Order: sequence, then C-alpha cells, then structure tokens
Amino acid sequence: MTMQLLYFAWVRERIGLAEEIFALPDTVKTVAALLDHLAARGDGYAAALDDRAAIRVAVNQAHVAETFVLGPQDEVAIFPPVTGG
Amino acid sequence: MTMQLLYFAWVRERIGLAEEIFALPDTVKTVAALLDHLAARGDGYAAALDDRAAIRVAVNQAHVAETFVLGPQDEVAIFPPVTGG
Amino acid sequence: MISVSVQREPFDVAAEMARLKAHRSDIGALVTFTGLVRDVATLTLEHYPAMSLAEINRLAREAEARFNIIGGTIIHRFGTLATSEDIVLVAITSRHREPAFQAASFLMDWLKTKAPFWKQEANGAWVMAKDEDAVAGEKWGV
Amino acid sequence: MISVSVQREPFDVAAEMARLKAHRSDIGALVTFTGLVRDVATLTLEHYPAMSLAEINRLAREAEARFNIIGGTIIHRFGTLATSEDIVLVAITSRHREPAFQAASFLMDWLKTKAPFWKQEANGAWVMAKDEDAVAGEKWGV
Repeated sequence: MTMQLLYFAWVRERIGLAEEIFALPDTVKTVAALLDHLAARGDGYAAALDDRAAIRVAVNQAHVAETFVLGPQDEVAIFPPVTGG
Repeated sequence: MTMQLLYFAWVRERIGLAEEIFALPDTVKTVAALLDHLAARGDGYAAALDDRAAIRVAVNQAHVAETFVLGPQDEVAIFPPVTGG
Repeated sequence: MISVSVQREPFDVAAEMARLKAHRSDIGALVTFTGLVRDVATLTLEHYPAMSLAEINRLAREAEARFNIIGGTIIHRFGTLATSEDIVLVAITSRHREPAFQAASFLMDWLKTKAPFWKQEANGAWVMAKDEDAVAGEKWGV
Repeated sequence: MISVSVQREPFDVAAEMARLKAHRSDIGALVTFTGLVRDVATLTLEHYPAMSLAEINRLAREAEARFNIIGGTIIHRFGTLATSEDIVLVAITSRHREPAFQAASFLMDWLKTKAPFWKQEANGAWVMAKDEDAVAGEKWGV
C-alpha cells in the first residue's frame, strides 16, 4: 500500500523530483505530519517545505487543509500557492 | 431668439412631432415651467407630458433636472427614460 | 484612452480586441461586454444623434478618471436589429483584472441610464426603463 | 452549461463567442475576460494535469449554481507563452448583464486561488501569488 507524492513549481525544483512513491508510516496521520516527516528527510526537502505558510496540498486532486487525515493509497500533491489565471 | 425643442420615442409619437421651434415666454424660467406650459397646449402634449416622473430633459445635449434655468436659445430635448445599452 | 462610436453598422468584436492589444506588452486583462437583441424578432433603436456620441464620450472620460485602465472601445448601434444581433460593445484593457471588470460594469450601468437611446419592438411597444437600471447607475455615485 | 478546456494551443475568442451565441435567441449579455502575458518576453505555465481540468470544472459547476447564467467557456493554457499571448479565457452568457459580469469575475477570482497552475519567468523566477488574489477569492465566501 503506497502513496504517490507529486511536487510542482519551486517545491519540485527544491526537492529535485517531480514525483515519488512513498510508504506512509503508521505514525503519520495528517497532512501536517506528512510535511514534518518529509522536511526531516534532508536538505532539498527542508528547503522546499520549511516555510509552511507557502505550502499548499491537494489529496486525490482536491485542495485540503493541514488537518486532513491521509489514507495509505492517496495521491498527495505538494506545491506553492497557485498563480494561474 | 428661439429655442429648439426635440422629442424622442413615445414623447415624439404622442406629441406628433420630432422637433419644433419655440419662442420662450418670459414667464417660463425653468424646465419644470416649460413642461407645464407645453402640457397645457393640447391633447398630444398632455398625453406626452402628464406623467412627469416618466419625463427626462436634456438642455444643449446634457441631462438636466427640472429646476434647471433655461436660456432663450437652448436646444431642449424631452424624452422618456433611456433604454439603450 | 477609450474610443467611442455610434453607428448603424455591425461591429467586429475580434477586430476591436486585436486593435486594443496591438503593439502593447503591458496589457494583462481584456474584458468585453456585448449586449444582444434577446427574445424579440426585431428591435429598433432610436437615438438623439447630437447627444448620444457626446454623452458616451463623457462616460468614457469618467471611466478613465475612475479606474486604472489602459484603453478601450465603446460601440453603440442604432437602427433596426434582428434577434441575437449585437447592440453594444464595451471592451476595456488594463494591467490587472479588477479595473477592467469594474470599468466595463460601470460603463454598462451608466450607458443604461445616461445614453440617449430608446428601444422599440416591432409591434410599436417601447421597451420600459427598469428601476433596477436606475439603482445600478446610482451605485456608482453619479 | 460552462465548457472547460486546459490546452497548450491558442484559442480563438471570436469562435468561442460565436459558438456560445449560435442558435439561441435568449442571450442578452456576453462577458469575456481574457488574461494575457504582460511585461515579460515569455512565461511558462506549469500545471497539475490530473487536477487542473477537474478543478476548473468544479469551479464552473459552482458558478452555474450561484449565478443565473445561460452558458460559457473557460479555456486555460499551459506551456511557454510569449508577450501579449492569451493565457486564459472566461466567457459567460446570460439574459441580463449582471449575472454574466458576476460569474466571470467570480471565476477569475477563483481560478487565481484554486486552479493548480504556476507561472515561471524565462530567468527561472516563479511568479509569486498575490495576497490580494487570496482576498479576492475569499470575498465570494469560499
């Protein structure tokens, strides 16, 4: 049971990956906990995720808050505030 | 010294004229007085001008209120509320 | 600078949009409003020729003073028009979207209450002015 | 019913307007908003393909529920675009002018804060989201 993580814009550039497969640890329940977990992985992740106010998350293609509870097979996209339009 | 009166839309139809030359009497000072004076001229004028809330007036191609003071050579247009756009 | 035309002929919205965008790199937003003949087979627009162009130009200058816009076009037709024919075009360009939306909305509200045009249906009935149009005009603090 | 497209190719505003007006006699108002590349030589739009179309469709359904409109089109481009090229089109038809203006403005405010697109300049700098866009999105009580 694995989750797909997707990164966009400067989050993608700083992490150095557009996507990766991720096994959700039992201890990580929410979006906030996932962001904390990823930020602890290393330099690129920390640079991408440290300014939490500048991070937005979508789960299964829908915007969610940091309190959103994750499931093990979710598609989780992490990105800066959008600038389309 | 004569004024030009112009009528539009149903004001024109009820009066039966698109325009006429008019010598402003000394006793008629304001737009309101002019409308009263014209309404007293006969059936078509009365039918056109009796419902004063439905009458708008422009003097020299600018919208004016009924209190506007007329000059003897003004171009005075009398019409219903506009419905363009 | 908003250009103004009062004309019998149809207008070409795409050509007007292209003209507003031509040779410029500072336009971020282009809003157009097109008003069409609705529901009736024909509609005849009478206007006050000596005043209609002048009044719309006055409204255009007011919009330029009120809103941070780059340019625009207003075209108002008169004469007899068929169902779904264009009556009026308001097109406004600006750097950001809000002034273009605001100016176009303001101009339409003001045109509806200030521009000397009157609509008559084929059966001779005159279209009545709507109270809500007067209210919409007043909200801009005319 | 508002149709939605997310595409790399340019769009033809006149063709979209014609399509919205075709075979109808009940349209009194047509509002278009076009967003253009401004100031910079090129702008590259990245998007989240699995979400961008779905999210704009969700916004379209919300606009249909909120405003008394007849139809519309939303087209959002991605890829690398040059100065004054079109980025986004929102076109809305309605019987009266106010719902078309409101729906177009609502959709642009929501697109700016909800649709997963990101703009990057030729030098690699990412365009920053504006606080005023978040405020504009919130005014609709999202």
